[in-house]
Amino acid sequence: MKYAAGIDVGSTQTKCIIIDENKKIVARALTDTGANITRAGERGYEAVLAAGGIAREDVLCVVGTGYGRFKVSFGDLQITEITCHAKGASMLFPETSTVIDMGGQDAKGISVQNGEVVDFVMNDKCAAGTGRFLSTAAETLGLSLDEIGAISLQARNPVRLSTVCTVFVESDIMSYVAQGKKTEDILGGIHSAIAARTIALVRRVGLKPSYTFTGGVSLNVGMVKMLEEKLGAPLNVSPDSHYMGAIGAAVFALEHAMSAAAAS
Amino acid sequence: MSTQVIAQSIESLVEYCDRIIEEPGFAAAVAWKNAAPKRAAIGCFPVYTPTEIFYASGVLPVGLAGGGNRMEIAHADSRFQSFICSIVKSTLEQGMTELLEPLDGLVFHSICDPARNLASVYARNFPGTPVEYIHFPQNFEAEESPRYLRDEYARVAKFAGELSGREMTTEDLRAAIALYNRIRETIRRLYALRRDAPHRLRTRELYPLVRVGHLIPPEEHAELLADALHAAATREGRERDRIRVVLTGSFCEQPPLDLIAAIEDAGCYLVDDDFLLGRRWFTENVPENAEDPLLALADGYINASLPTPVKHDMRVSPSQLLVERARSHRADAVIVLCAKFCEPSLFAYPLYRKALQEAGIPHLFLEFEEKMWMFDRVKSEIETFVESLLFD
Amino acid sequence: MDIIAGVDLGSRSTKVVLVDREGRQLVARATRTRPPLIELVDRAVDEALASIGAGRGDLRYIATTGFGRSSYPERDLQLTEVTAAAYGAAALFPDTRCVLDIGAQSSRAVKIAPGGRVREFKSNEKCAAGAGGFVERAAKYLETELAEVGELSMHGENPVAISSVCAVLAESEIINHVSRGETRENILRGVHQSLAERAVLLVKRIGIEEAVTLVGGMGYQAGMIRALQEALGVQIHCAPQPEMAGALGAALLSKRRMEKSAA
Amino acid sequence: MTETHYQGKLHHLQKELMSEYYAALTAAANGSGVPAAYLLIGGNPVELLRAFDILPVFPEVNALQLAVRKQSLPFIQSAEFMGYSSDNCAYVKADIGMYFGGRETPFATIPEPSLLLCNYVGCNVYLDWFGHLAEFTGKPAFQLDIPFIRSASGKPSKEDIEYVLRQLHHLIGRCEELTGRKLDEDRLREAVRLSSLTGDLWSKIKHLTKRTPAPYDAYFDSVTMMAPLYCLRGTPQGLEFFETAYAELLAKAEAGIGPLEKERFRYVIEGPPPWPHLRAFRDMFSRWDAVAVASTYSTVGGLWEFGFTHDPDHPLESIARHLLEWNLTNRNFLQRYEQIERYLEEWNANALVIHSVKSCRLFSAGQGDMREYFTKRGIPTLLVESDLEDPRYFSEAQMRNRIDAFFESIAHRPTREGASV
Repeated sequence: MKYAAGIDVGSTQTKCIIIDENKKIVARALTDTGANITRAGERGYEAVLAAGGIAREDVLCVVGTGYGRFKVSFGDLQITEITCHAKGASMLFPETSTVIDMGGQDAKGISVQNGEVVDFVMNDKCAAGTGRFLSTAAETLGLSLDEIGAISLQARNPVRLSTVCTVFVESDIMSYVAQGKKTEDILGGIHSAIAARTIALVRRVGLKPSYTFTGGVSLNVGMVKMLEEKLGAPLNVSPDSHYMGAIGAAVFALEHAMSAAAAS
Repeated sequence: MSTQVIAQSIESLVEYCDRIIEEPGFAAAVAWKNAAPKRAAIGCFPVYTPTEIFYASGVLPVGLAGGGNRMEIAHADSRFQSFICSIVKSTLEQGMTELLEPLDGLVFHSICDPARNLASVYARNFPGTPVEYIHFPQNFEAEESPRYLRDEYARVAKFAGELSGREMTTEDLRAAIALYNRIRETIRRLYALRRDAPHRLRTRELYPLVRVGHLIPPEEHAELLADALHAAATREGRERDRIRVVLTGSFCEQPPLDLIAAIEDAGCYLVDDDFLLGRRWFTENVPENAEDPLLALADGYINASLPTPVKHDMRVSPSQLLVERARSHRADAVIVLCAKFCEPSLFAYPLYRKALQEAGIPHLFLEFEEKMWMFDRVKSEIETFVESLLFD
Repeated sequence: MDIIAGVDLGSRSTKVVLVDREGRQLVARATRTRPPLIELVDRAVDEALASIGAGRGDLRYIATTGFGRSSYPERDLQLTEVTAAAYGAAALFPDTRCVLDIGAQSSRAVKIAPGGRVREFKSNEKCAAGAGGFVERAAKYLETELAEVGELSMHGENPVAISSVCAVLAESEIINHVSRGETRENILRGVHQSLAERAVLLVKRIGIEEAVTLVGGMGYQAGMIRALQEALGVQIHCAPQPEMAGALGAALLSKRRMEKSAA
Repeated sequence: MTETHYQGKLHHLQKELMSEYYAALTAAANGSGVPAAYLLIGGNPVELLRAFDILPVFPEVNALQLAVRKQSLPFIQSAEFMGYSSDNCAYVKADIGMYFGGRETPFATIPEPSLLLCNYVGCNVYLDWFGHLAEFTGKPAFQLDIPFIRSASGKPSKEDIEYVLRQLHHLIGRCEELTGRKLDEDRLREAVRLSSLTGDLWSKIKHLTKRTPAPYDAYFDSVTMMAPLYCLRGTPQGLEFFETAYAELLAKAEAGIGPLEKERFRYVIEGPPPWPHLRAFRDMFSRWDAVAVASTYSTVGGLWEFGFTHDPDHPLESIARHLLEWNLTNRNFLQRYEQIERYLEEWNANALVIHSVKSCRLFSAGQGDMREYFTKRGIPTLLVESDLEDPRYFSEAQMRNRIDAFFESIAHRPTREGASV
């Protein structure tokens, strides 16, 4: 069996995926990017090879993506994560027309047709309203990132935030705490504010179902629910959603290997 | 709808105004339109808009003052970037959420670059809504400027007449000028009352009384203001130990009502402001029996109107006028309250700053957005400022 | 004993300073801010009193400052953190003419009169915020203890440039530097320099006057003080417990109010 | 990587002529006695100044020169210390900071203005700019009010033209007072004649990029020609420059030589360049073999390629028309859509890039709508944000990511050449 690999070197985590010739995911690895991004790609690659018990020579092609894509020096190609997210989402959910991606510092909307990017938008220079916002909120409330989504679902009277600035959300939260607001209502307000901002962003490429939700925040059940409510449509979410860039990169790797083989 | 509110307390008048201001559907304009044939309503940014011309043409001028802090911008920020002021976006958002349906047309003018581009963007997105644009002369020294503006007004009158189906006569315009003169006169008296006895009329009260004039017919506004003047003049109370402040910078985008209250609650009497110049920009009455009332209006803009950062009259120094205003109002301090991203207003500040420092008048610079919801930060700045003037 | 308390309810930590009728500081303590705030203040004040062998009966006056200043109903006086820190800095270093307060979320430069009255102040703009939190995050990326940051920064030979004013985006610049293999020392010195540059912009807006006193938790970091000295070109005062200036100022201003009302 | 920065004869001549121009500014600053008028680029009436031998000074050109040389930030900051907001136009701040910092730049000492001629042409911020210079310095100012184009036809009304003409007569009076001599109508006609020839050549140069490959980059190389277009228009030197430039670029076009080794993408670009990061920005396109075949920015000072030409027989009328109608900034936002559409079609481009700058709201406010408009029409459109003067608003990694993704999406399938470094 021959394989192809995708390596997504993000600012905090490196995600690696190996697929086989039938585009079936056979191994995944999630590692911290850590202080040495040059090594992060290599480290992640080693981890995913080990996870799948796959030999390096059986991998036909490696594609790097993410902010650190240029550091995947052993890779055959580098492709932006925007193109890769579209590709990955279309492989897992072929009916995908719109990809909503929420990562640590970026939020993106990608309009997709047959796995290719038709149009895309990203948040502007300001990192307001991204995943980092949620982790700051969690920290301020003394909770872990994993639990806030579920708690937000309990909100009965969600508060209104005055800012989606990650730095200042802390003081908004503390003001509400000082007013005695319930934790779930504060979290409800936070999720609602970010969902609204994300949808306003994605609207620029057109809100066209079916939607696929990718990136780290897609693991947050509260955000999934909030987006679905505001969009009035279900979201495709896979447990692998946050590997989507790596999956897309792996698919590109496979296609590249096959077209190279066909050419020779 | 006006009879029930006559001769009431300031509190009930203000409550009435608050309700109209917070109601997003322009109900008063709709009612006015439906009450007689050949009537229309038009939306405009209040600053310097020649409301008389519209009203004389059977068109109710409705002030566009943004979406306030209850509106969520969901569509408009796909058109205008994050560094564009709120009011441009919320006005477009109102259009995109069909809140401007009751208006038969829109008029924009040359106050700033985003407002000008908004005219184009609006026209493109709503091809069914007639949009007009007024160029206000920026050369105040050329003798042809009033004549030029007069022709511009004539063009706008024609546009308004097409909306209502009624062509404006000279008599119509004279009557409208007289009516708006009455309104402005009463507002001037209310402002004087607040200057002389700020405990009788809070700015949080005066503000909605004036602002509601952008939403209701002028006859009704004139009555309401007269009632308010009577009620305020006879009000009880004593002046408190507070600092007297002149507020400047918020002539276009409007601060939330709660922000005005927050400034007062932090220990200030606002004794003058530049809110909503639209109804009181003339420094004196426009001649009511002028042979050419259009020219009289145009001449008023060129030669007898208050300065703002969107009017570039090289004959006067706005910063010196601010200093004089602070002195004539016996103000302890000036608060420069600028709308975030409002370039004209932000550009005025360095000039103000220099002039105020030279005059020895303390000042505080603040920014706001109409969509602001929590005021802790701003309040804290104002409290510090008040503390710095009170403690030694 | 007659005791006056100044309580600074900050978004991260709550500080209590107790002074006697002569204005001498008896104790200064900090605790993490956690809701509910009323209980938090009660407990913090009680613990401070207990630490010097006093009790509630000795407390004559209590002033609050910080974001939560109005949430404690038992207060006699409330002050903004700017006013409080100004009086605190003036008490610590009487020649202070300019106070720099670099906090977790916002920073301020304050020009003061002798004695502590605020003459002019300028807070950072929204998009240049988050100094304290920023350093914490930087430490995390560098897998470094916060306590070591100040010292490590002193050893940076070639500080990196960090240009983004937004704390969140500046983090990605740090990540970039990390990925290029920059040393922790150089990065941390770069962090301090970028914060100092922002502080200079604030100070210059009100016009710099000597002497400058740094208050707030950043004062614990030697590298921060050096960066400020270099950027401003003046000597920076900093108290051993720099984050207590606000609570101290609140207590001292309370003392004055009491004397005034007694007189 | 291909060589992206072609340096031809025209670049050398530009340097030489601009040095002479800056030397004249320095001489004026040092008391040469030549009066200097500050004016703005948009559809400027420089021909009128030529007739009086008044030296034109363009604060915008000075500001952008500072940015290109990475000298703008300290000046921007010193303006911010005066109270200017971080949200104010950075051209203004850099200029005000430089003015009150001693008017010394690496390229010239800028003379004090003998006249502040505010021909603001659509940009309200410029009214503030010149107003502030007037208030801070007490120097004489002249407000030349140019009514904005607001008719459906995109034409000025007869009242507009009449109004501007009358003001031009007042301006002549002011120049006569300033120089102590009467307007020499022959000299005015001569300046307008030179402008007309220069404009024609510039128009021809613009049309050369209709060819494949385009012989030069209509954004990054056009800016080399823009400074002479403003600072030297209406002079024999200005004409000479454009004769040289046209001959050189025509020869390249005939020989089938472009600025890149190969031309893979032809795009239209809207918005001013990020001056402090011009080279980095250019490289982001070059690595995709993408060439700008037209740019709206190169029409801020005048829109010659659609048929405008100065008329020596009606000098003032043609100056008035130039100010009102034939420059980008005084036209309304939807006219810009039409302009871009013409470029896309007639210049045979397949993509639109919008560089949205925070400083200039005249350019930027509403570009999201522009993006929406062209995307809906099936034109691949990318909007990126930074600034034209303030180096703090440029994030290289973010910018590059967006540009890479954009060309990847146009290329459909990334190829090895396309995606590698």
